[in-house]
This record gives sequence, structure tokens and C-alpha cells, in this order.
Amino acid sequence: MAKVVIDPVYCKGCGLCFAVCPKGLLKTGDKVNAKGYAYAMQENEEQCTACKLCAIMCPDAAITVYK
Amino acid sequence: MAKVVIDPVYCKGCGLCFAVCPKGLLKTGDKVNAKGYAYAMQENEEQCTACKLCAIMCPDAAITVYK
Amino acid sequence: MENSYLLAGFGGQGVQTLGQLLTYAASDANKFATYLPAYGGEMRGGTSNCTVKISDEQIGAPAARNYNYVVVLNLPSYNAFKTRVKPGGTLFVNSSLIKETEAQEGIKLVCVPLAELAAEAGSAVVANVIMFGFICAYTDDIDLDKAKETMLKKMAYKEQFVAINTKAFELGVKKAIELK
Amino acid sequence: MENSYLLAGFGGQGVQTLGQLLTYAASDANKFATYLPAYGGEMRGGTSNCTVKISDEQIGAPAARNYNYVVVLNLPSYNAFKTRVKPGGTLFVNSSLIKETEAQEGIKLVCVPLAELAAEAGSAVVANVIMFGFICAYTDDIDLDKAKETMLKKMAYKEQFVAINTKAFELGVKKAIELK
Amino acid sequence: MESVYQRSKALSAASTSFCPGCMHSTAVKLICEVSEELGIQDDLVIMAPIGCAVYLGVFVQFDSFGAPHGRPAATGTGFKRSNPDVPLILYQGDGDCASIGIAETLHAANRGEGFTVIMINNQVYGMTGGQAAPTTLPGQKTTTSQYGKITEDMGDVIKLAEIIASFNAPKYVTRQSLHTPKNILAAKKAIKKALEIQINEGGYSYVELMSSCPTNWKMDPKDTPKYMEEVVLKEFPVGDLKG
Amino acid sequence: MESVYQRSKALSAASTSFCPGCMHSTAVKLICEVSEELGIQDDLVIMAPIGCAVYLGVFVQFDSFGAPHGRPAATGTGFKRSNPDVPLILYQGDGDCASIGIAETLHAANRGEGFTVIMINNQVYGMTGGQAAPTTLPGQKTTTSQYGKITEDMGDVIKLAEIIASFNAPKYVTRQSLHTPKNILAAKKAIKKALEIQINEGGYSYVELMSSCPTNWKMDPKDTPKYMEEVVLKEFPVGDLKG
Amino acid sequence: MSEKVVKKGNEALCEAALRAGCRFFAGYPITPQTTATEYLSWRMKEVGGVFVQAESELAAINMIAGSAHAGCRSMTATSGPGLSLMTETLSVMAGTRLPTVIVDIQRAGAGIGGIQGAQGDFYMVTKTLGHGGLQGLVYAPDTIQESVDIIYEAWDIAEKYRTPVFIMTDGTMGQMMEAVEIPDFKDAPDLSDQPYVAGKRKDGRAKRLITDSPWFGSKGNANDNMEYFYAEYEKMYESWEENEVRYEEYMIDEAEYLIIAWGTSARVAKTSVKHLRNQGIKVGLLRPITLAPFPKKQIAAIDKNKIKAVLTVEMTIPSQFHHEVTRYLDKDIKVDTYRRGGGNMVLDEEIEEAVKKLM
Amino acid sequence: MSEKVVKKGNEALCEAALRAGCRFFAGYPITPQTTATEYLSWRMKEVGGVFVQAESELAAINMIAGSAHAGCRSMTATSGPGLSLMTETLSVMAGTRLPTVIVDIQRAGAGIGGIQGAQGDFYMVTKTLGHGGLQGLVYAPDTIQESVDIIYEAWDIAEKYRTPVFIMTDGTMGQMMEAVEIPDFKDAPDLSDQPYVAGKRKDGRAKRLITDSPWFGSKGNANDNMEYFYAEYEKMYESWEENEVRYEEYMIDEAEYLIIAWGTSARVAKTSVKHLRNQGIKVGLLRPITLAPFPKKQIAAIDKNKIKAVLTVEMTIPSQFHHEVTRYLDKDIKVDTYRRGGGNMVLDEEIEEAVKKLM
Ligand SMILES: Cc1ncc(C[n+]2csc(CCOP(=O)(O)OP(=O)(O)O)c2C)c(N)n1
Ligand SMILES: Cc1ncc(C[n+]2csc(CCOP(=O)(O)OP(=O)(O)O)c2C)c(N)n1
Ligand code: SF4
Ligand code: SF4
Ligand code: SF4
Ligand code: SF4
Ligand code: SF4
Ligand code: SF4
Ligand SMILES: [Mg+2]
Ligand SMILES: [Mg+2]
Repeated sequence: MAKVVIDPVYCKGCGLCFAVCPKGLLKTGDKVNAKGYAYAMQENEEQCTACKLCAIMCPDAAITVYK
Repeated sequence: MAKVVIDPVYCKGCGLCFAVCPKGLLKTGDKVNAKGYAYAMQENEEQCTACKLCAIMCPDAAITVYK
Repeated sequence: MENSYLLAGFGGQGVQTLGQLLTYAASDANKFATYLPAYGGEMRGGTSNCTVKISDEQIGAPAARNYNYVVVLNLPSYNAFKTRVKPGGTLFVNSSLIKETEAQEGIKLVCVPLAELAAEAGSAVVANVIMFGFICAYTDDIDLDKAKETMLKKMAYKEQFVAINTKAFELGVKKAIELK
Repeated sequence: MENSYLLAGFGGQGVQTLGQLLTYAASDANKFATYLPAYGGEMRGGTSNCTVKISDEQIGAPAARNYNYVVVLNLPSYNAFKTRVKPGGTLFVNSSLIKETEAQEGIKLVCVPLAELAAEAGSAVVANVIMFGFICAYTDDIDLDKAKETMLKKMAYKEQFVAINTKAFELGVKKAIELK
Repeated sequence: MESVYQRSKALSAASTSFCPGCMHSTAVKLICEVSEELGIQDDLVIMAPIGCAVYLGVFVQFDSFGAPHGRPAATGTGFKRSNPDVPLILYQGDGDCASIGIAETLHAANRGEGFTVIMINNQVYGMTGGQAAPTTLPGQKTTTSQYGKITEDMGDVIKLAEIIASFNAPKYVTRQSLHTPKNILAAKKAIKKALEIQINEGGYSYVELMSSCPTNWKMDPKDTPKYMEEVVLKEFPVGDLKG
Repeated sequence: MESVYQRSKALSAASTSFCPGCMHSTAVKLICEVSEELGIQDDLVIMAPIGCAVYLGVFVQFDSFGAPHGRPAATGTGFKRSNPDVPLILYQGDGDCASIGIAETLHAANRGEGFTVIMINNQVYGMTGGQAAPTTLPGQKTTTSQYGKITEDMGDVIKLAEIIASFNAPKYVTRQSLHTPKNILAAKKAIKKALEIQINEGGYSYVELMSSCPTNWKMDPKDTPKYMEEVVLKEFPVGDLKG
Repeated sequence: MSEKVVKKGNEALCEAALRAGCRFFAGYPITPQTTATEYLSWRMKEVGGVFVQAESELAAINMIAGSAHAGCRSMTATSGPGLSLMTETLSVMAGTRLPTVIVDIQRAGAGIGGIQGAQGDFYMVTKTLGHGGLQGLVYAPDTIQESVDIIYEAWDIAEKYRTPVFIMTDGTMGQMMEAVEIPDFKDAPDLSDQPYVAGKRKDGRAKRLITDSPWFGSKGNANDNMEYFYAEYEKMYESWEENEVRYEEYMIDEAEYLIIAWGTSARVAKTSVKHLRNQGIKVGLLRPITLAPFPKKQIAAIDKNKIKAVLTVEMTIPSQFHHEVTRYLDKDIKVDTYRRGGGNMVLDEEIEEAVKKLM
Repeated sequence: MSEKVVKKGNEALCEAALRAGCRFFAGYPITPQTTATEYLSWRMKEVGGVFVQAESELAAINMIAGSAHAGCRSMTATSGPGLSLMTETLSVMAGTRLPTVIVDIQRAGAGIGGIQGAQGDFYMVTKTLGHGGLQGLVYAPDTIQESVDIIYEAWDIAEKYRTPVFIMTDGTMGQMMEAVEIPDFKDAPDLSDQPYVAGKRKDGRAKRLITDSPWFGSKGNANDNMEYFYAEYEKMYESWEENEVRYEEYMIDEAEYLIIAWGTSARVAKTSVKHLRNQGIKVGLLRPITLAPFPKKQIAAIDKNKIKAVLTVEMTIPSQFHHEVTRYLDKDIKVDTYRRGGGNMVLDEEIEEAVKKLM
């Protein structure tokens, strides 16, 4: 049981986290934040292993990983 | 038959030529040039081999070597 | 007669090209025109904007406190610039991205459904050309035929773009006439 | 009363120390005094010179067009500065190195056989101290006892130098009295 | 559920002004994380460069000040010599550090000044819009090398880390990259090591971080890691060069 | 009797302003001799530095001009790029070239500008009266290191030739010395080679000449060759470093 | 044949420089100058010239000095911080009297400041080129067209007087686009006979020694020689005040109020003058085109019996231009200033309000 | 207890700096400043401070900025060419408002110039610290004693206003020796609470952001904020004109002729005044001690009914100080200038002749 939370305040929708997730759980979301960025979202949360790779990769420290 | 001529206009009496002469023919002269330097002179001219070492060493190009 | 434009949007929306097109077209139509981009580091990750003036006489400041026409293509631009319209002026909003707009006293609000028009034109890339056509037709600042000519000269450097740009321009013109 | 000195010589002859000694001594004697060296790259391979002024009042320019006393210790200095003596002033020449001197109108020429005096003192190094004694005694600008005291304070940092410097100073004084 | 990775407290609440996917943000994040781990958040001082990171001080919870373009190493020298107990990071761009500021950079390294340089090598002048830098790769297109950089004309790639590592004084010289999680962790370790050396032994350390500029490379951020792996790191190999 | 060694015609009638025994004079003499031998006396242009050689143009029969302290490599770049056919020597001191001017020196070398740098390494700032230079030896007394140079404080010895040789662009990088006839002849050969490369192939060359400053070393000129052999060359070994 | 195009100010200026015969550019990127450097990075090659992206402004300015010593028409462009870094070499150029062209595309503030257009380099460029008090000729166009026209003759003037020539624009003028007439290519003269040009000694001409000319003269010892040459330079500067002053009078007929402004401020003020005239307010504009020489006489000649008040306008705080104007203006004339700082542009409506306040 | 010694001007100045609490010096050798750098290279260590021989003047000025950011009293010394290289950072310091002390030991001429004392950096230092138009306080002593007294309080003033302070001497004042009273050691204040000082955050104080203060203010957007601060700076400069002007009046009783001069020129002129008074000529001297703020009011107050003529004296050509004086002087007063250039010192007899010519 793990998941990540992506903070729309910090996420700029760069997509750098997408490829590093071994499970491919991250993708561009359908909402746009105040700055106009379509920020990322996690799908299939239940598959998340809390491996933290996405959070390590995220330049903008937008990802919190829970376990 | 060789010799060197030291031009008092250029010689600054530094003495760098003294030690390089294999025959030890060069020394501080007793005359002072316009700038106030006691310029070098050759003694025992007849021993000079025109090896040019003194002239090569002389920073101020004050030495002409004849053969 | 001098008209001033403030054009703003998100980085990729081509507002700089839009501003330049207006300037080229006005110049080609033998008017005086200036274009001034917001430039440099301040743009990093923010909105992109520029100002254009078109006049029958030599133009002084290429910017102004408030503008006859303010064109905002995304929400942050709307928020930043909605108050910069001169009394009697017009605020053009890209209603595809800016859903909630408030009416302001003394100015005209014109909603342009840019995404729909672009879909109709067949490409999102030509949104700025649509807007160009729209503005030209709406403001009457520049002769429409001349404007189209200039646009094609500047934008359609490859044969394949001529058709789509022409279509985009005309869609904009049509919409303007509709809304005017 | 203000007296000005121009002191010049070859690099190793210690004219800067001489100038400083005069300044120290005058200051110790509660007079105003300035010392100004010729400095920097221009000295490279040339002569060394400095100017000193001694006065009862605050001193303005530490240099002058012409000087009350010009002291030249070698031939190039003589050639360069012999004309810089004020009317009524004195030109001191080191007659050991400057053999041919011309008399100039309106100024006094004093020949100091410095090499001989130095030989008498027992060291060429103290030539400038000899000259110091000579100048003090000749010009009366500074009280002789005070001058000696200052000189010993500044020069005789090692016990062994006291005697020779004292001797040098006194030789200079003696010669000055002789020639005055 | 407990959080196992969260935003460093040394980061400000403000979002950085860097473009999406720009690894400047990564570098800043790592510095903050390391400062927390070393417990030096209240002491650490960071110098902001002139470059995209000019507003650095806004994004982090450290005292910060700046220097004119290229001069951080001189300014840092003055600061650190007068305040040897305060840990100091000079955060610099490649243009700042290797072009206009190479004299100050090299002389400070050669004197072994007691600070840590974190140099962000993104192979362009980011802030001014993507002109060629001394780190720009041969053939790379930039706004001042529009047909690709010709080294005969614009100069070869300058490898600052290698030059600095050739000096005696520096205690630690390394080049790391920010394009994969693995590299990011290695980069973080390097930053930590540099600061530990600074605090415990004193002396100069230099950490060069291979970074991206998606905006001026005109590249989708998602494509930058591959490009860095396949092209950039060939020219700039990562690893410790000294210490 | 015929003369077998005489004063180069490329030297002016004026005596140099260098101190007695200063090897600046030697370097100038060698440049003149080489220019004669290569027959380029009318074409060669020489840049005078700010330093003891500031009046260089007076002593030689070449066109010459100058640059502010440290900037010859930039000025030379402008000249040579606009006049690629004119052979150009940048005559520089170690302070000029390696301290204040290191940025210009390194960037020009890295660009491979087509001139020849003759760098006179006398381990001090000669003209200003003998302050420490980046080339000053550890422990050496100068007017700004009166108790001997402490490298931790004033910086380690900078070996410019080695840094320049690490770049790709330079065609020829060498260090020679002027303290014995043998070394002088080798130095002359090096100068000649550098100019031949410049004229025939084009490209950058750097000749560092170990030299003396008897005045500021406070040493009888006669003692300088021994000191250079025994002390200086230990720190600065002579020989070709590249090309 | 000249060509009418719509171009960015920086690009139009650079294109005109090439057409004036400039064949060497060295520069270092700085906002708002970058578009000039970027343009020349490819365009200079097309015309067979040399473009060097320098490692710094310090290097750039010395590179163009070197190119001038080679007899080439050379230029650089920068903005405030870069210009400050060039100061030492500017003073060298003024001393050596090297004809080169330096374009200052001004931005706001001291230090790092801001990147928006401003006019805060007035004193730095006009008062003295660094230490030692020597000067250059300084032009301040107010439109892209005028900047093109001025740079097109800049080297002719620079070579005539053997002096660095400055052209001061700003971020606004540099980044904006408008229609402009670009003149035709012309040939640079052969400068190889000039005393500051080295190399290619033909016909056994004597060698040249061209470092700081006041160094190698024949007017007495080193000091006296330098003193002589500097006094000669001063005479040259004074001759500029007779022969090289340029200014524009705009709608000054029967003016009761006068705006004095330069560059972008003056451009904006022209609109204000038109508007105010339309409102029946008799206002005119005096615009120095040369900042050095400064139109001192023209300002001193402003008649207190005709002009009720003067308004200076500039885009920098603290005042600079204002102080220079009031130095020459009749003390009996009422005067005020309208300024914007921080990179804010002055706007026509603001100037109009300021004029009305004076009334 | 203060101490009376005979010392070189540069050394006395440096010793007084140490006694004033300066504990960081960075400098690069340049004649005629070298004796200052050399002195501090050993003497600074004795008092527990830091001496850095910088790789260049550009580095030196940034080093002292860094030291100021650490809360240390820092200084540099240089001469014209070096000062020109510092221009960019001087403008940064004026923008960030860093209290530091910069000593300019002037030499002759522009560019490489000559190494003899001169007064040609007047405009460069007083008009604007590089681009952007900001200023510092500028002191110009005329004797070694006064230079000692001024530097002894220089940091107090620098810290009071948060501004760089300049002390302008010249090669003559720097190299000459005379008797001087050196004051006692005093402690520098603890500056750690100053907003420009970084590090050692105690008691959870908020982080500080101290790059260019006009950057991080709260007065509207970036432009407006900068505009606000620069207007504040201007007010500060104006307050200096009220509160910080210093000048000396020398033998002005019943004067009919007035010499106006600064620094070494003024020192020399004092002798001339004495000589002329002895000859029954009623001449006095007005000597600005602060060059910025400039004693404008004092000059403007010179009464045309009392003073028949004014002679300015300076050691630089073209004129600089002269132009500044005549800007404020009553236009009805006859005025002339006596100058020497090229590093020639003005001499008392020359000034006397010049005064007599005016009569
Ligand atoms: C003296 C000076 N010259 C030029 C500039 C303009 N400038 C600002 S940032 C920058 C380059 C930044 O490049 P880099 O150091 O690589 O940092 P990046 O933005 O890529 O992180 C330049 C040239 C300046 N601010 N000051
Ligand atoms: C900008 C500037 N800073 C300092 C100086 C003073 N200066 C003249 S020559 C020199 C150093 C010369 O040393 P080096 O380059 O080693 O030449 P050398 O005299 O030893 O041959 C210095 C610092 C200067 N002229 N200009
Ligand atoms: S923590 Fe690991 S598994 Fe979960 S989203 Fe991130 S990368 Fe994917
Ligand atoms: S890496 Fe971070 S900023 Fe980029 S898309 Fe993922 S969460 Fe958003
Ligand atoms: S040529 Fe040879 S032998 Fe003759 S004097 Fe010179 S060194 Fe001696
Ligand atoms: S080496 Fe030359 S200058 Fe020196 S003493 Fe011998 S001849 Fe004279
Ligand atoms: S321009 Fe480049 S380096 Fe600068 S913030 Fe954007 S992506 Fe990063
Ligand atoms: S000072 Fe030294 S380097 Fe300069 S000329 Fe004299 S000996 Fe040579
Ligand atoms: Mg970069
Ligand atoms: Mg040297």
C-alpha cells in the first residue's frame, strides 16, 4: 500500500517522472494549475511500490511518496 | 685569431658573460659608460676561440664576435 | 488615428508572432506601426506578451498605460491584463481557455473560441493566424486583403502551409464579422 | 624659512635613504619636512632621485621648479639636474665621480670627494651618511646633535654600525665646515 | 501511511522560476536536502549567480547574496576569509564560471579557498536565451551558433573540472549528472561530501552538475535524459576527478 | 676578421630599458634574431605588454602596439582575425598572462587564435617592484610575501604552459629557459618553431621563457643562472609540452 | 539601393553597421543586447566579416581595439554592466585615439539592475571614459531609423577624429520593431596608412609605435609630452562643440513651453507635444542628438522671454540628463523634470500631465 | 594613544585603516599604490586581519564586497586603471548599498597613462559609479594627516549610510613622507544585524536576501520596486548635500581673489596663498574636502561683490573640477583655471603667477 501525491503548486508538468516509474504510473493530468501547467497525476495508485524514483527525479520537489 | 668587441653603448656590466666564457676572458672593465655602468672588457684576446658563448649569453646584444 | 494592442498568452501560443504580423501588415499598408515584446529573463516560465501600436502618424511610446485592444489567450494573462483596457476599448478573450470572465464597465468583452476555430482549421498551431484574421477584421485597422497577403508572405514560407494559413485567417475573419 | 633639496645619484648610492634621513631629522627637530621620491618603473636602469623640503611652516608642494640645494652623486645626475639650482643656491657634486664641472652664474658649486671620505670612514656603504652629515653641517637647517641622534636611531639598528655611522657623519660634518 | 520522501524544509514555499523540467530545480532541491541532512540549514550561506538561478535566494531558506556575473569566486573569497566558520556554497552557471569568470574561478581554486562551488553545466547561456557557452558541444546549435558550433571559431569545449583537478589545492573535484535518479543520488552524495570536507577539514571543493536547458535546447524535457546520456555525457564523463 | 655573431638588425639602436642582466633583454634579442632568420622583419607585429617590457616597441624594429594589463590575448584576437596574414607575437609577463589576464589567455588558447605568445616567466611582478606573481615559488620572498610565499594563502604556483597544453587547439606549447647559452639556443629554436607554425600552418603557439629579475630578486645578475638551474627549473621543468 | 524593412531595432542597427563597412564584431550576450549578437553571429559571416563571441565584455572591447589596430572597422554592443567592464579599455582607446564604435543598449539600474530599457548610462558615457578624463563622441538616436542613419556614418566620423564613437539606444529601441529604410552597402576606406594601424610595412616605411600615442611623442619628457597631447585632445573636444553638435527642434514655433529629452524619452515626448498642441498648448521639444558634444549653446540660448517653463524628461532616477540641462539653462527659466526609473518607460500621457503641472 | 611618526602617505593611510578596525584588504599592485599593498601584506596579519593579493582589481573589489557581506570592515586601494576595472562592481555596491572603503591613489592620464600623481579621476568617481547613476561618498584629503583622519572615520560613515566611501589621494600624497599623528586602535562595531550581512542566523531569524536590495523589496512589481528604491537613494544623496559636505576655507578674510582647488593642488595652493598674502595680495582658498557631496552651496555663495576673480587649480587636462566649480559659481565672477597634466605637479610659484595674471 503506497502512493504518491503530486503538489499542483510545484508540478510544472515536465514529465521527467513518467519514464522513471518502473510501473508507468505517472502521466500528464487533465487539470491546469495557476501557472497554466497541466500537472502530473498518478494512476493505478495501488501498483505503486513507493520506490521513490519519481520523487528523486522530480526537479521541482512536487512529489511526496507515502508508504 | 679571434676576438670579441663589447659595445659600451649596450653593455650594462651585468657580468652574465663572465662565467660562460670557457677561457675566462671577460671581466668588469674600469671604464663607466654614459649610463654609469662599468662595462665589460675582454682580456687575453688571443685566447679567444670565437665560440660565441658570451655573445649568446649577453642579454643586451653588446658583444660582437670576430674570427 | 492610433490604436494600441496588448497581446498576451502562454509561451507556445504565438503571441509574439501575432504582434509581429500586425506590425508587418500595418507597415505594408503604409501605416506606422510598432511592436514591442516583453523580453528576457522575466519571461521564464511565465506569460509571454507584447504590445503593438498602429497609427497614421509617427508613433511615440511603443507601449501605453492602457490599450484600445487587449488580447488574452490564457487565464494567467487574463488575470494580469484584464484591467489594462482603455475606456471604450475591447478585451478579446480566448474563451476556450478562459471560462469565467466578468463584465467590466465601459469596455467591450469579446469571447473568441480559439480552440474550436483551430479544430476547424485543422491545426492548433495556427491559432495565432486565426486571431490575426480576427483582429484585422474586427478592428478594421488594416485592409483585409493586404493583411492576408502579408501574413502569407511571412508565414507560408513553405507551399504546404499556404492553404491552412489562408483557411485559418479566413476563419478568424468570419468569426469577427459574426461577433462584431 | 623653507629650504628645498634635490638629491640624485645612482641606484646603489642611497639617495633615498639620504632624503629620508633629512626628513626624519627635521621632523625630530620639530620642523616641517617632506620627502618625495621619484618612484616606479621610470627608475628602471636610470638614476634615482628624491626631493626634500624643510620649513618652519606647513609645506605645500613637496617638489619645486628649482631647489636651494641640489646634490648630485654621479655623472648622469649631474647632467640631468645641474640646472635645477635656484639663484643663490648651492650645487653639491660628488667630485669623486664627477670630474668636470662648469661653474654656473649665481650659484655656488661645492665639490665633495665622497669616495675619499668613504675610504676614510672605512666603507663605501656609508657614503650617504657622510653626505647627510655634510649637508646638515653645511646648510644649518637642522641642529647637528639632533641630526646625529636621528641618524643613529634610524641607521644603527645593529650595535656594530654605530661606530662607523658616527664616524661617517662626523667626517661629513668636518668636511662641510672645512668647505663652507 | 507515512511519507518516505517529501519536499525538503530548506526549500521555500515559493515555486522556483525555472522552466518545466529544468534541472536547475533538481540541483537546488539536492542542496536543500543535503543541508537538512547535515543539519546546517541555519548556517549555510549560498551565493546566487547571474544566470537563470539569479533568484535562487527566493527558493531556499538560507541567507544568500550575489556577485556580478562571473565574480562569485572573488566575492566568496572575501566572505569566507572573513567568516571561515560559515559554510558557503557558490552556485554558478557554466557561462558564469567558465567564461566570463574563469579567472576568478581558477585563482580561487588554486588558492584553495574554503568554499564549495556547485557548477550547473547546461551547455548554454540559459538566462539570456541560449547563446553558446564554453561548454557548448561541437556542432551544437545555439542562438549564436545557428549552424552548429564550430570549435575552430568559437573555441573548444572547456572542461573546467579537469583544469581545477590539475591544481594542488582543491580537496575534492567531481562531475556528476542530474539526468537519472541514480545520477541524482550520486550527485547528492557528491554535494554532501563536498560540504563535509568544507566543514570538517576546510578547503576548496568543486561539484560540476551536468544539467539540462529544455527551453534553449528546444527539447521536450522528457527527451533530455536520453540526449544527456547519449550525447552530453560522452563529452563530459561523470565521476570523481580528485579527492 | 669577419664577425660571426653580431647584434640583430631587427633591434633598434636604442639600448633596452631593462636592468643589467635582466633576461627580458635576452628574449627580445632572440625574437629579433629569429625574425631576421625567417625574413619576416618587415611583417612581424609585436604586442608590448604592461610590465617591464612596456616600451618593447622602442627596442625593436617592428610595428607594435599594446593592450591594457592582462588583455593582449583579446586584443591579439581582434588583430589577427582581421589580419590573418600578418605574423603576430604577444610578448607578455607572467603577471600579465597568468594573473590578471588568465581568462583572456586561456580562452584565446582554447580558441586556437593564430598568434604566438612569448611569456616571460620571472616569478615576480617586475615593473611594479617585485610583488608575488602566480608563478612565485613557494617560500619565495617578494615585497608582498616578505616572510616567504605561503601557498595556502597566496595560491599555488600556476603552471600556465601545462594548462594550455591540456587544450586541443594549441599547435605548439613549450617551456624554455634563458639562463645558459645552451638553453638560450633551445629557446631561440622554440621561438622559431612557433613562428614557423604560425606562418605556415596557422594556429596558436605558446612559448614560456624562464627568465630572471635580478633587481627584484635582489640578486647579482651573475648569480641568477645558478639559482635558476638549482631552484627555479625544479618547479618549472623545461621542454616541449605539446607539438 | 536602400531597402525598407520591418526589423528589430538591434537587427536594423547591426545590418546598417555591416553596410557601413564594419567587418569585425565582438560581443558578449547581455539582455537587451542579445539580439544584436545573435544576428551578427550568422549575418557577419555572410558579408565576409568576423564575428567573435567573446568570453566577456572585457575581452570583447579589447578584441575590437585589436581589430582597429589591424585597420578594420570594428564594433561591439553591450548594456550597462558590460559597458562598466569595458571602462578601462575605453579610456585606453580614448588615449590611443582608436576609431571604433560602441553601442550601448541601455537597461535599468546600477549593478545587476533590471533588463528593461532605461537611460541611466548618460553620465558614464558622456562625462569621462574611465580614469583620466578623456572623451568620445556620443550619439543618441530616438528612432530605429535614426540609429541606422547614425551608425551608417559612425566610422566615417570615428576615423575623421580618430576617436571611439558611442551610440546609445536602450532596451526598448533595441527590442521593438518598426519600418526602417536600410541603406546600401558601402566600402570601408583603406586605413593602412593610419598611424594606429600595424603590420604590412610597405616601401620600407618606418616601424610604428602606437601604444597610447601621448607616450611616444616628441614634446619634451614623458610628462610634458603627455600633457601636450592631452591639451590637444581637449582642443579637439572643444572643436566638436563647434562642429559636431546635433540636435532636433520639434514643433518649437511660438512655443511657450519646452520639453528637453533624448532618445526614447524624446521619441515619446514628440507624441505628447502633438497631443498638447492639439489641445492648444504651445509646447515644443528640443532633443540633443549628440550627448557629447552636448548642445550647450542651444540650451543656453533658450530665451526666458519666450519660454515660460522647461520640462526635462529622462528614464532614470537619480537625475542625470536633467542636471546637465540645468547647468546651461538660463537660471530664470522655471524648470522641472519628469522621470521614470527601474525600467519603466515614460508614456506620452505622463509627460502631458507633467507639462500641465508646470503651467 | 595616538602616535607621531614620519611615514609614507600610503603606509600612514593603511595603518590608520587598521586602527579604524579594517580587517580585510584585497588589492592588486599598481604604481603608485604598491606601497599600500606591500605594507598591508605583512602588517594586516600582525593585527589579525586578512590580506589577499588578488589576481586583478576586478577580483579585489569583489573580494571586499564579499568581506562586507560577512560583516567585516573591508577596503581596497588602487589607481586609475584599476579603478576603471572595478566600475561594474562599484555600481553593484552602490545598488546593494555595501559599506566599504575604496582608496584611489591617482596617477596621470587615461589608459596606461603615467605613474605620477594627478587628479584625473574626479569625474569617474564623483559623477556616477558606473552604469545606472548611483553614487558614493567621496573624500579628498590634502595632506597625509587628513587622509589618516578621514580613513579613521570612513567606515563609521560608510556604515551609517550603507554606502561605499571613496578616498582620493594621488601618487604624490601616497609616496611622500611627512610627520603624521596616527590614532589609536578602535574596535569595529558588531555588524551581524545588518541586512547585508549573511550567515550565523541566530534565534531563528528569517533568512536574508541581500543581492541588490532594490530587487527584493515590496514596492510593487520589479520595476516599480526598483524605481522606488532609486528615488529613496536620490533622497539620501540629497541629504548628504545638507549634512555631509566638508570644505576648508583658508585665509579667506577680506579675500579679493579666491583659489578653489582640492587634494594636492589645494595643498600647494596654500603655500601660494601665504606667499601672495605676504606680497599684500588678498587671496584665499576654498577647498572641497568632500567631492561628493560637492560644496555647491558654498561655491554658489561666493559673493561677486567681494571676490574679484576665482582661479581653479587641478592636476589634469582636460578640465574636470573646473567645470564642476563653474557650474555653481556666480556667472558674473571672472574665473580662470591653472592646470598641469601628464603627471606634472602644480607648483606654488606657478599658481602665484596664475593668480597675478587674473588681477
Ligand atoms: C557583465 C554582464 N554580462 C552579461 C550579463 C548577461 N547575462 C546574464 S546571465 C548570463 C549567462 C548565464 O549563463 P550561465 O552562467 O551558463 O547560467 P544559466 O542561465 O545557463 O544557468 C549572461 C551572459 C550580465 N548580467 N552581466
Ligand atoms: C589594470 C592594471 N593593474 C595594474 C597595473 C600595474 N602593473 C603594471 S605592470 C604590472 C605587473 C607586471 O608583471 P609581469 O606581467 O610579470 O611583467 P614583468 O614586469 O615582470 O615583466 C602591474 C601589476 C596596471 N598597469 N594596470
Ligand atoms: S514511487 Fe515508484 S512506483 Fe510509485 S509512482 Fe513513484 S516511481 Fe512509480
Ligand atoms: S517530474 Fe515533477 S514537475 Fe515534472 S511532471 Fe513529474 S511531478 Fe511534475
Ligand atoms: S667567444 Fe668564446 S672564448 Fe671568446 S670571449 Fe666569448 S666566450 Fe670567451
Ligand atoms: S653579458 Fe653583455 S651586458 Fe652583461 S657584462 Fe657581458 S657584455 Fe656586458
Ligand atoms: S532557460 Fe534553460 S536553464 Fe534557464 S530555467 Fe529555462 S530551462 Fe532552465
Ligand atoms: S625589474 Fe626585473 S624584470 Fe624588470 S627590467 Fe629590472 S630585472 Fe628585468
Ligand atoms: Mg548555463
Ligand atoms: Mg613577471
